[in-house]
Amino acid sequence: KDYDTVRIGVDIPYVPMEYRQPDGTLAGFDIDLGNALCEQAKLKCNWVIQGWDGIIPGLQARKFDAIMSSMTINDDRKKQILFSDPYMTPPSAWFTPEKSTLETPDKASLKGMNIGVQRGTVQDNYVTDMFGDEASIKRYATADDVAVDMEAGRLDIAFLDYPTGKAALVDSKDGKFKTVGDMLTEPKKYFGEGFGIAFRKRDRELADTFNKALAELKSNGTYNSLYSKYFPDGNTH
Amino acid sequence: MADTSIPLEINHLHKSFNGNPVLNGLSLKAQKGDVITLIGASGSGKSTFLRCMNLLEMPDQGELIVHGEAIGFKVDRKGQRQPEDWKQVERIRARLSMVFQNFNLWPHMTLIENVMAAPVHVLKMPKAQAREKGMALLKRVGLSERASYFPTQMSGGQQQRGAIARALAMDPEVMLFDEPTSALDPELVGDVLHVMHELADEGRTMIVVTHEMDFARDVSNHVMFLHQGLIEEQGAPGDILTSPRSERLQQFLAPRY
Amino acid sequence: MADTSIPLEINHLHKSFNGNPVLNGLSLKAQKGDVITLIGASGSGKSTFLRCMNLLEMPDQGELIVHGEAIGFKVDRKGQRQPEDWKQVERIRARLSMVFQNFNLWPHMTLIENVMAAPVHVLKMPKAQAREKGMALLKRVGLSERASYFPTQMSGGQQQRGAIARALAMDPEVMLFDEPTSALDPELVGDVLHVMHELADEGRTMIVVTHEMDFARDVSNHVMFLHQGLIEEQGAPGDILTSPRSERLQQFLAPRY
Amino acid sequence: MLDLHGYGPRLLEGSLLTLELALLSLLLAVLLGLLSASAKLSSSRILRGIAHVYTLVIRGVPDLVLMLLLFYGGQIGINMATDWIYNEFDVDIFININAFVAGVVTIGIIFGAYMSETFRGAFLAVDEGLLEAGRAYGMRPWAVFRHIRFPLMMRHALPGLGNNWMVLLKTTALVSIIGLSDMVKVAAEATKATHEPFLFMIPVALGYLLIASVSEWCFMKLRQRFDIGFSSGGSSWNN
Amino acid sequence: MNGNDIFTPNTFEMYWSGLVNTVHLVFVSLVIGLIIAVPLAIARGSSNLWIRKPVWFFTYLFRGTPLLIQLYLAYYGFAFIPGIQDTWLWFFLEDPIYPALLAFTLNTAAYTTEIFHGAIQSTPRGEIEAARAYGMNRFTMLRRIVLPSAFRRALPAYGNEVIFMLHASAIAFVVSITDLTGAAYYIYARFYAPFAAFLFVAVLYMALSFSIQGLFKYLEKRLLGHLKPQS
Ligand SMILES: Nc1ncnc2c1ncn2[C@@H]1O[C@H](COP(=O)(O)OP(=O)(O)OP(=O)(O)O)[C@@H](O)[C@H]1O
Ligand SMILES: Nc1ncnc2c1ncn2[C@@H]1O[C@H](COP(=O)(O)OP(=O)(O)OP(=O)(O)O)[C@@H](O)[C@H]1O
Ligand SMILES: [Mg+2]
Ligand SMILES: [Mg+2]
Repeated sequence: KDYDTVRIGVDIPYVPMEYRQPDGTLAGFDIDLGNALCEQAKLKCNWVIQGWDGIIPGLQARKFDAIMSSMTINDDRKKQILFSDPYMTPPSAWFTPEKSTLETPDKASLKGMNIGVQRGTVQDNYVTDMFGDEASIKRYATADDVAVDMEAGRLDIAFLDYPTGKAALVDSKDGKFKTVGDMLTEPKKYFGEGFGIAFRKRDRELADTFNKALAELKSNGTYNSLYSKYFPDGNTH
Repeated sequence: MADTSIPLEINHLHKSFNGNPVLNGLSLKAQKGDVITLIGASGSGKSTFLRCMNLLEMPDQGELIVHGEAIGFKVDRKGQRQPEDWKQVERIRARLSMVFQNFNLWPHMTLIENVMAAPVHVLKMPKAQAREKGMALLKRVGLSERASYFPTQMSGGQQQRGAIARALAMDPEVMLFDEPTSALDPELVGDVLHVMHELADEGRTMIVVTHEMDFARDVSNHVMFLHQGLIEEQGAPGDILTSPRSERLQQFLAPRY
Repeated sequence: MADTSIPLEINHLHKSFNGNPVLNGLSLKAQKGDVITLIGASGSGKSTFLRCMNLLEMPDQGELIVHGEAIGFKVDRKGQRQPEDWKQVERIRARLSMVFQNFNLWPHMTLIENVMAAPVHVLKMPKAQAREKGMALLKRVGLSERASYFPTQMSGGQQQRGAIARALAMDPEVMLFDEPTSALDPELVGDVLHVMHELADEGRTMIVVTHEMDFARDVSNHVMFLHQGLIEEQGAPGDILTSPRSERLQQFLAPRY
Repeated sequence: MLDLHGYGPRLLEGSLLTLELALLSLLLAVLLGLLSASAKLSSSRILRGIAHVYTLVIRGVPDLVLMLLLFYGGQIGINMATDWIYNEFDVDIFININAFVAGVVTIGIIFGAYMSETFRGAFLAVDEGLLEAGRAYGMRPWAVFRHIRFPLMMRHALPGLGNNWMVLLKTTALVSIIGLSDMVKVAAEATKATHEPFLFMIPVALGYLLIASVSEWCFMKLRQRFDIGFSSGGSSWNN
Repeated sequence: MNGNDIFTPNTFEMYWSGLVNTVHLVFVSLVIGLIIAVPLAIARGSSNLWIRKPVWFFTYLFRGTPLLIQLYLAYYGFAFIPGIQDTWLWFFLEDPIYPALLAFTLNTAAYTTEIFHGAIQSTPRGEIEAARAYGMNRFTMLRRIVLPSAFRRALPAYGNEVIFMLHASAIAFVVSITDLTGAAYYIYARFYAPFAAFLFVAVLYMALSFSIQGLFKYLEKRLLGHLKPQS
C-alpha cells in the first residue's frame, strides 16, 4: 500500500520527548523529528494522540500507521512489530534519594534493596535478570509513581531510562534525587539499539522511507540541531 | 351461520397441566342476561374453566365462540396449542371482563386510574371521556369519594367494588367473576354481592365462581356443579340446590362446620 | 395485692392514631379458660385492641395487667407514651402469643424452625427439647409430615395451623387470634376452626377477633361487640347473639345478603 | 483556590465527556438489561439461553479486555474484510470504528449484563396476578409492560440500579485506552506533565462526587415516584 | 500469535503470582468488607440521625469517588504523614498489599452496606411483628429474623458486587502489586503483544468469575428456594 498521508500515534506527555504546549500544540523531540522526517520524505503526517494501553492494538487495527513515542527496540518486540533504524539511543540510569550513600549499584550493594522500575520496560527486564535474586523489584505504571514512592521511602533506588527519570525525579523534585553509578546502554540484549519508530510488519516500504529520511537528516545537520535543542547537555546518542 | 346473539358458547373444553387432566370436556352456553354460577370443591377446576374462557389458560381442545366469532387455534412447533391470531384474542378479552379473587387492582395507580387504564390503553378512548365514565361507574359502586385513593388505602370490600367498576368500564358482554367475595371479611361480602345483584337485574351476562350458596340461589338462573373436571350436575338453582340428585353434590352442600 | 390468677386484665384503654380516636376506654377481664370473641364492623378497632394487648401498639391511656403484673409506662421527651421497661414488655409478650390474620410465618425458616425459634431464642430452651416439643405440637395440628417444609410450600390452612403451633410453643397464658380464618379459602376454614375448638376444650385462655359467628356461638363463653372504639354490648354468646339488645348489633347480625 | 496549571478547561471538557459517555451507556445498559431480563423469563428456550450466556460471559471478561476486543479486535475484523475486498475487487475502503460510539456500546453492553440480573430479580418480585389483570382486559403485551410491569418492577430494581450506575460512572475512565480523553485521562496527562501526582485527584474526585450528589437526588425522586401507592413498612424493626 | 515466544515458564510464573495476588486481594477484602457492612447497614437505617448520617456519608464518599483514588490515597497518602514511618503502622503500610486491602475493603463495604440496607428496609412488616409478638428483643429479632431474611433477598445484588470487586481489583497493579492485570501489562510492555497478553489473562478472569457466578447460582437455589412455591 502506498502512503501519501501517514498517521503517527503518540502517547503524551513524556517530557521532553512528546508533550503538549500551553497553547495546545504538540512539542518534543519525537514530534519535531517526526515532522522533519515527513517533510524530508515528502509525506503528509498527522499525529494521533493515543494512550499507551491501546497504542499497539491501535497500530495493528490501522487506527494509525506508525508509532513514534519513545519506543525501545529489542528482540522480543521485533517479533510483533517492525522498527525503523534507531533514531536515538538514550541510556538507562540509576536514581537514588539525595541522602543515599549507595554509590556503585552492583550485586553486593543492591542486596536487600527495593528497586523501582516501570513495568515491562527494558530496564525492568535488566534488573529482574541481574538482581532479581538479591533485591526486590517493584514495578510501577509511570515514572511519577516511582518518584512518589521513592519520596515516601518505600524505594531505595530506581532504574529508568535517563530522559524520563531525569524529568520525573531530578528536574521536578528540586534536589531530592540524584543519579548514581554509570549510565547503561549495554548489553544490547537488554537495551537494544535505542528508540525506534514502530510500523506494522507488512509496511516494510514505509519503514524504509523513514530510514532513508533519517539518514538524510543526520547527514545534513538537521538531526543534530534538533537534538541539541532538546538535550543541551547531550547525554545521549 | 354463527349465532351472534349468544354472548358465549363453549363446547367440549379439555385442559390438562403437565399431563394431569383438569377439565375433561366442559360445555356451556350463556344467553344474554344469564347469570351462571359455577360451584364445586376446591381443585375441581372452576378457576381453570373460567380462565380458559378468556384464554388466560390455553385450552387443549374444544371450541370457544364469543358472540358468534369462533376463536381460531393452531398448533405450534412444540405441539402447544396457540391462538391463530393474538389480535383476535385481545379483542375477545376486551369483551369478557374478569374480576379476580384478590381484586388485582394495580397498586401504583389510584382507583380512577385503575378504572380508566383499560378503556384508554385498549379501546383508545380519550382520557377525558374515560374519566367521566369511570367516575360514573365509581358512583354506581358507591366509591365516588375514593376516586383518588390508592388500593392500599381502601378496605377489602372497597377494593373489590373498585375491581368490578374496572371490569364494567370495558362495557363487557360477559363478566367473569372468580370467587369475588372469598378474600373479604363477611362484613364486606354484602357490599359486593349487592352490586352484583344489581348487575344481574340490569340483564348483564355473568359467569360467577362462588362459594356463596345464598347468592347462587337468589341471583343466578343456572348453577353448574363441577367435579373432577366434569359437570356433575346442573340446572336451575331452585332445583339442584334444594334437591341435589348426585351424592357428590349432596355431600358438597352439607353444612361444613 | 394484685390477683395473679387473672391472666389478663385491661382497664379503660384509649388509643388514637394521629389524633383520631380509635379506642375510647375499653376494659376486659379474662379469667383462666375464658374464650372471649371480639366482633364488630370493619374499622371498629378490634385489631387495634388486640394489638394493644401485647403492645404491638402503644396504648395512650389505660392499665394493662398480665397475671397480676401491671405494665409500667412513662412519657418520653416527644410526649409519646413508652413502656418503662422493655424487658418487661418482652417478658409479657412471651406470655401472650398472637396468631395473625396473614399467619406471618418467617419465610426463610422451615415449619419446625418457625415453631422452635421463639422458645429457643426467647425462653432459651435447649434446641433438642424445643424440637421435640415442636414436633409434638405439629402432630397436634396435623402437620407432622410438613415439619421440614418452607411456608411458601404449604397451603394457607396449613400455614395458619403452623402459626397456631408456633404460638402454642411458647406455652402462652393467653392466646390472641386476629381473624385467623379470614385470609383462607372457605374450604380451609374448617381445619383451623377445628384446632381452635380443641384448644378451647383444653381450657386455654383465648381472645379471638372473628367474623365466624358460628364459632363465637359454639366455642366462646363471652362475646364483646365493638362499635366506634367502645364496647356496645357484651355477654354470653347465647344471649347477645340470639337476642341482641342494641340496634347496632341487631343490624350487624342481620343476614347480610 | 486550586492551581490547576491551566488544565482547568480541559478537565471540564473531560468531565463533560465522562458525563455524556456515562448517560448514553446507562441508557443502552438499561435497554439491554430490560431486554435480556425479559428474555431470561420468557418461555423461549433459545432466548433464555442467549440471555444467560450474555450475562455469564460479559460478567466474566474484564472490562479492559472487552474494550480492547470490541474496539481494536472489531477494527481488525473489519479491516480483514475490507482487505479481502481490496484484494479481490481492487476497491479500497476503510471503515473506521468511532471511538465514542465504541465506548458507549462497550460500556453499555458490559453494564447491560449487570442490569439484566438486577431487573430479573425485580421482575420476579412483581405479582403475576397484576399482569394477568392487564391481559384479561385485552391489553397488548407492550401495554402490560409499560403500564403495569415496568412501574411495579422499578420499585424493587432501584437500589441495585443505583449501585450499578455508580460503578458504571467510574468505568467510563476505560475509554482512555481507545483514545478518548475523559476526566481521568486528562488528569493523568496533567499529572505526567506537571509531576504533581495528588493535585489532579482533587478535581476528579470532586467531579465524580458532584455527579454522585445529583444522582442521589434523582434516585430519591425516582424512589418517591415508584413508591406511590405503597405504604413503606421497612424500618419498623428498630422501634 | 507467536504463542511460544511469549508463554515461557517465566511469564507463566508471572501470571501465576498475579492469580494468587488477585484471589488473595479479592477474597480477603470481600470477607472483611462483608463483615463490616452488616453493622453499617443496620446503622444506616437507624432512627438516630447521628448514627445514620455518618454511615450515609461513608457510603456516599466511597461509592462516589473512584477506587483508584482511594487506592492512591491509602498507598501514597498515608506514607506522607510525618513520623508515620517510625511507628508500627509502617510495617503494614510499607507492603502495598495492606493499603490495597484497606482501600478495597472500605470500597466493597460501602457498596455492600447499600445493598443490605435496601434489603433490610424491604423486610415485610408482618415478619417483624411476629418476632415482636413472641417477645424477641431487638438484637434477637435482628439476628434471627431480619438479617437472615434480608441476606437472602440481597443475594443477587451481592453477586453483582462480588464480580464488580473482582474486576475492580485489576487496578491493584498501579501500586506495584503484580496482580493478574499487572502481569498482563508486563507481558504487553515486554513483548508488545497486547492481544496475547490480555486474552490469556481474560481466560483466567473468566474462570474466576464463572466460579463465583456458579457459587451464587447454587446459593440462590439453596437459600432462595423457599421464596418460590413448589408446584
Ligand atoms: N398452572 C397450573 N399448573 C399445574 N396445575 C395447576 C395449575 N393451575 C391449576 N392447577 C391444578 O388444576 C386443578 C384445578 O385447579 P383450579 O384452580 O381450577 O381449582 P378450583 O376449582 O378453582 O379450586 P379453588 O376452589 O380452590 O379455587 C388443581 O388440582 C390445581 O392443582
Ligand atoms: N397505623 C394506623 N395508622 C392510622 N390509622 C390506623 C392505623 N391502624 C388502624 N388505623 C385506623 O383505626 C381504625 C380501627 O382499625 P382496626 O384495624 O383496629 O379495625 P378492625 O376492627 O380490626 O377492622 P377489620 O375488621 O377491617 O380488620 C380504622 O379506622 C383504621 O383506619
Ligand atoms: Mg379457584
Ligand atoms: Mg382487623
